[in-house]
Amino acid sequence: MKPSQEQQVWMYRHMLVSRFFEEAIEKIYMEGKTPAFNMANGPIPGEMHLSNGQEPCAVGVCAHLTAEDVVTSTHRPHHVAIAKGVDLKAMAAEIFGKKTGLSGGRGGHMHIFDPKVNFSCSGIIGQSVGPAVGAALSRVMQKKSGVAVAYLGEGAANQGAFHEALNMAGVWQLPVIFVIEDNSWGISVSKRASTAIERNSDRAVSYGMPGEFIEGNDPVAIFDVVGEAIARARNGGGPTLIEIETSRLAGHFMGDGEAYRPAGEKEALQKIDPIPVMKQRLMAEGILTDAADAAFVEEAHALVDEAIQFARDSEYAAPEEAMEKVFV
Amino acid sequence: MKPSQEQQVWMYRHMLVSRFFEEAIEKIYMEGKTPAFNMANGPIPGEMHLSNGQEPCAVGVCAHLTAEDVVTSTHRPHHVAIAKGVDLKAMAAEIFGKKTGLSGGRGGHMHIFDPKVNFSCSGIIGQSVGPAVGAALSRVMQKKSGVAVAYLGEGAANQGAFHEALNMAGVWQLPVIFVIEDNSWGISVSKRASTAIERNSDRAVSYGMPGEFIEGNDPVAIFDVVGEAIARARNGGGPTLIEIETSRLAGHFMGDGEAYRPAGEKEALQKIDPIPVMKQRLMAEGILTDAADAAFVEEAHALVDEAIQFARDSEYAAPEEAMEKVFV
Amino acid sequence: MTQVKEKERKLTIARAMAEAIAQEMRTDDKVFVMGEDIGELGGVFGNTRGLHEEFGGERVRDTPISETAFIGAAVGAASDGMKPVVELMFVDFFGVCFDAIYNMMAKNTYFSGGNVTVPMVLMTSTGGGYSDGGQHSQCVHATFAHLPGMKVVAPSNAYDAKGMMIAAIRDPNPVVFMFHKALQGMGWLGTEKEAIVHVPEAAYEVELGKAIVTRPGTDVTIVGITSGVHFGLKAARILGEQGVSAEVVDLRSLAPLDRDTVIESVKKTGRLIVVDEDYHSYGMTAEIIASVVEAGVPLKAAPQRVAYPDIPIPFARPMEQWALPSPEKIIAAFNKMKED
Amino acid sequence: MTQVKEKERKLTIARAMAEAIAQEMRTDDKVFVMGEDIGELGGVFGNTRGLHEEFGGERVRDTPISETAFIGAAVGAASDGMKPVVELMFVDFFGVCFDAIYNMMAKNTYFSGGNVTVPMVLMTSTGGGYSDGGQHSQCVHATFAHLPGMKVVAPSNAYDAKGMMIAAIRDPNPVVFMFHKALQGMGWLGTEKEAIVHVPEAAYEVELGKAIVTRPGTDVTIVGITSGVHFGLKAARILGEQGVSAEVVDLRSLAPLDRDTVIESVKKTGRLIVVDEDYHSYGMTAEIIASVVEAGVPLKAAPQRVAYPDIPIPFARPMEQWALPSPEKIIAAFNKMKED
Ligand SMILES: Cc1ncc(C[n+]2csc(CCOP(=O)(O)OP(=O)(O)O)c2C)c(N)n1
Ligand SMILES: Cc1ncc(C[n+]2csc(CCOP(=O)(O)OP(=O)(O)O)c2C)c(N)n1
Ligand SMILES: [Mg+2]
Ligand SMILES: [Mg+2]
Repeated sequence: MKPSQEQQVWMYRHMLVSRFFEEAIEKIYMEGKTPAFNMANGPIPGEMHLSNGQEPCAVGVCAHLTAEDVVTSTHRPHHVAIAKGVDLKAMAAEIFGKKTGLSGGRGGHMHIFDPKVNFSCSGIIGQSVGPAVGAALSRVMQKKSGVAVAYLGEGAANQGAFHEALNMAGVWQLPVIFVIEDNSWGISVSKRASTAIERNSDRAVSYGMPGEFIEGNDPVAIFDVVGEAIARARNGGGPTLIEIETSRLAGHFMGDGEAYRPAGEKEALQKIDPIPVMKQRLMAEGILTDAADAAFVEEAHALVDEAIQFARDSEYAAPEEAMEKVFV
Repeated sequence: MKPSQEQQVWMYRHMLVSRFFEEAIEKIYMEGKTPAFNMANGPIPGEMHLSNGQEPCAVGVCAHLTAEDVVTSTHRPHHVAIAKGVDLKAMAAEIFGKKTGLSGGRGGHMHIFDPKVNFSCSGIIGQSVGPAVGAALSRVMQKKSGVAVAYLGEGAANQGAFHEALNMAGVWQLPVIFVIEDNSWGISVSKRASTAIERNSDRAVSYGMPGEFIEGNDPVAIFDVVGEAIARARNGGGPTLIEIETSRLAGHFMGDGEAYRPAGEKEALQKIDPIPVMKQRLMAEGILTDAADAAFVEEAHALVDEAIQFARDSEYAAPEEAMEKVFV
Repeated sequence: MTQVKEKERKLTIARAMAEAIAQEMRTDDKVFVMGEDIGELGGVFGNTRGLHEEFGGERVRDTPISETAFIGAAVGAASDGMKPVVELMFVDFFGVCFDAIYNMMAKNTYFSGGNVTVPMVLMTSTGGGYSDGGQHSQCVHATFAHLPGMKVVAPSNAYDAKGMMIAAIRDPNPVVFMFHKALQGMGWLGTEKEAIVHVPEAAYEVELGKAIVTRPGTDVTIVGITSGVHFGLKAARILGEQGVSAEVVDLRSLAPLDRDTVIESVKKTGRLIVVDEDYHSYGMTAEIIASVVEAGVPLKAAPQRVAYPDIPIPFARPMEQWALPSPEKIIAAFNKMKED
Repeated sequence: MTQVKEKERKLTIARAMAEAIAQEMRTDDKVFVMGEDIGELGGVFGNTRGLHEEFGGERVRDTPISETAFIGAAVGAASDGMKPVVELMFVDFFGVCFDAIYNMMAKNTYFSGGNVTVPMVLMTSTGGGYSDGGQHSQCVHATFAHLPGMKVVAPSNAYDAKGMMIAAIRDPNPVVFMFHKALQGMGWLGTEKEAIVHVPEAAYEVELGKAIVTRPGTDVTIVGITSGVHFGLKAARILGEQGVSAEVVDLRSLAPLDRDTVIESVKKTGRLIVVDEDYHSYGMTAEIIASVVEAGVPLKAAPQRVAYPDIPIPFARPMEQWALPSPEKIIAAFNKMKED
């Protein structure tokens, strides 16, 4: 399934927004944290897991989805949230912990919930999969349209939740796609050191579903393979497991010294940064011009700037509002 | 790897002991529970999971093991414990809850621990696998000999613990064998209704280890396949996943009405009860004579009777001994 | 229990639960049931009996032995418009799936600022006394009630069981519904006859988070939940014969906890005994005592707890029975107060 | 802390833990370490730093993200002659692996009548205050301490951390060793300076199950653990300036719980405030209060608790900081007592 030119441009634009968003967050995150880095300080405290490099996984999948489809994500959710259409201003405000944030600041960066576009996540490794299976079941039972997509890291594929959820999806033949973002690291532990086989997509055999491995961190290839899977799911053809080779251009979280990375790995990855790669390809294929690119870059920056400004300008909830929303 | 005549006889004799033991337990279990069946009553209260029909899984594997090898088992542990050489008297006394039992009556039938032969179990589905992997690791680290064997039911292969432990065993290439007893039922839910594929042994692919399915509930076939796996493990060749087709001749636990079983299933299974089948085979092959069989039967009954008598005759621990052995 | 006694219609808790679920399933097609052996078998403890027959395998679904998956799935389905009623067969198994319960089911509403709701019921069996050993006999009331974001309820009789199950299904928040095996009315588990009471046929709600004075009295307050209530009632009758007027409070809900009802009672009686089949330390008994004393209620004697000792539950009948709470232990606790 | 002050050698808790483990690994080749990122990285919280370098990947093993597997494996290894020290990175993750912890690690000794031992240490980080959100900031002290069969300890300073880690490794029973992130001495998590204290170089044990009076006083007893101790000490100093003599008790162990030390203190002071960063209800604070009042200790005022409210931990700094215990809240609790 090949993306149209329009779809390719959509993917490129969302990759830009995602990357600029992360770059903005990265910068602001460090405010108040120098010279001594203390996670508790600054306008954005706590852990921060950036998605730089993984944008293809977000756009290549979400290009096939509408707001009514369900996406569950992980501790590293920004790129996926953006591609899924989560309100950027409300998400930025959430990351800042502001009252205008998606949850009024109760959740934070690892807990992005936007029911308008059916997006949610969990900071616990492996816990994106069960809820996606449940949402898929709910769609079938309610005879509502829509598929569910669960994102997880390659490290999460060694968590028991993965196995249980995939088996259940296989038994019940639910419209759910499992998307593994294989950035080859789980914090400091490599895929090779933690996973008994090379490709998690081969594990699909255990669940009676097709498994696909997508090389190259390429949005177009992802669009293609995932498109088949989603079409199959929409037509009652059941679940699919997809593993996408991608790259983590940043540390696991901000503050990560990354001493565990083999020398040169990061530089090598930077050289195949998917955004310039895609740009060049779009240029070469005549889909993108310098002028259009400049406009998209500007547009993306404007969106991000607006969201960040909104977040900055917003107020915190009153402290005692912490007591609200435990129950509804 | 073919069993010697001696080994075949060993297997047959232990199947007899196991079956007679269960038959004795079955009878005693009902004492005090009629006319109104109340699990709390009688000399053996609580849940009771009999292993009738699954003896081949026990003997075909344990024929390869010595006391120093480690075996972990499940809520349905008697047959495996017997084949592994757990002290029959102390086990019977444990099942009765007596002071002379393996734990003085603290554990009961789902918690059979005999460190003399490195046998243990857990009543939680899937929790036999992690400890076996750890014991295998311990053997490697201590440069002690011995392999570990984890038993589990086919239903347990859908529990997250299974996935995690097999992956870790695969990554670390540990001397551990995973033996799935596929009796096709998890309480009232069939394998087909709960498992996305036909054979759990195919899941070995996910863990970079060999997977074998053994049909026919046949001790000799089991001996053969498992023997290769154990030899490989002993020689540093890593783990294996084995699934054994077997049959649950009794209910899930005593008191189970079994209305969920398809009509005729039980009768059909009874017809291929592995004990008479093996007896006939041994006879046909001239390994067993009527006289020898009668002697084995008598011997097995004697062992069981002695164990049961020992259990009956033993005292309960003083109630307040409940407070002891929480810590050592 | 202010039930009007039309025609006596005594039900077990098991049947009351099944009836409640069935009635909600009839009026709300979003309600469905998931769990192990809850389909054709009708639940190991009978509380889904008849549902599979009436509603079929689509709405009454047996699952693989994959608690993390199906409870996680219930969270996802609940937030997508459904109202799952899921069963964790024994509460003792919570350790294989607690993240889905306490970090997702219980917290997603908060994490979403109330924009995402998780209207689901997790029903689970508790308790021992029938020699099922240390992994099949626990209550772990406090383990659930300690953690925020979920309601935790546990009825002691069929009337409350039906009303609280209906309230739980209708509640937009996640509710953990604990039922004690010895009260369930399954003959094979023994039967506490006093748990089998009149249950009106029509659907009704019993408000979650409200304790009830099950037996009024003036000399001592006995607070319990599930089996503890029945131990308390038996003790109260014996004390009554000795001229002591004991008030028995059935908490019914662990969270939200109705401290007011307990405090009112102790204000009247001046004496407090708390009974719980869950482990002694860091449990419900401590929470009740602390709640009463921090409220400054004047006491005539030091409060007492009758709880399960801090030991794994032993299998052997003499040891297990010795360790369980009992009317005798409650009376001994009362006598100890007299010495103070 | 009866440490002889030779030469001041101040260590963080992180370094004290790593030193303790290294010393035991040098003298006992059965000791090994397993967990996520505890190898080359030295542990996300620094408490295994240097071990991989010194002992190599065989004895200091990074695991897959499979807590059930590696904790279950630790149980199996411990019962096969090894002494595993395993790390659950954040205590908040206990929900994915608690069965291996509470139903196996904690109970196998009992189930075997003491014939099988499980000499392992499960170390795990607790606590918040640095805006890590509701799945990375919890303490859940009571969740662990409520369940029988495991020791649960939590030091508040580096001296205790080293001595208790050594005692834990040598203990033939399973020990859960909780370390609070804000006390860990990792700059990037903020640092409670008073947790960084003199630590003797030679190996020593601090007995598990013993509380300690960290600051003597006569007017009020403040009981805490980990961060609660430091909140208590700060409050005590402020109260001291106001002429109030506060005694601070550091529980150090949640199980076994040293009720005697607390009771002795309250007998002297007649007033009790319990501080805990864990959730309010069914928590440590209630257990301490109940233990004191059921012992019949005469009180001059109703005891008070300063605990985390029964809400998931909010991310935003103003909400989180508002919800945390603090010296100010302790002082307010004391002032409330004066009104009584
Ligand atoms: C159950 C659980 N265990 C451990 C962690 C700590 N942790 C957070 S991210 C992470 C690595 C995850 O690796 P992967 O799934 O590959 O995702 P990535 O970070 O590479 O995006 C770990 C171990 C957690 N959050 N939850
Ligand atoms: C985690 C967990 N879930 C559920 C149960 C209840 N249970 C006990 S036995 C059983 C069926 C197990 O099926 P299988 O693994 O095939 O073993 P079998 O009983 O057939 O020997 C179930 C669901 C349990 N003990 N532990
Ligand atoms: Mg990764
Ligand atoms: Mg089975």
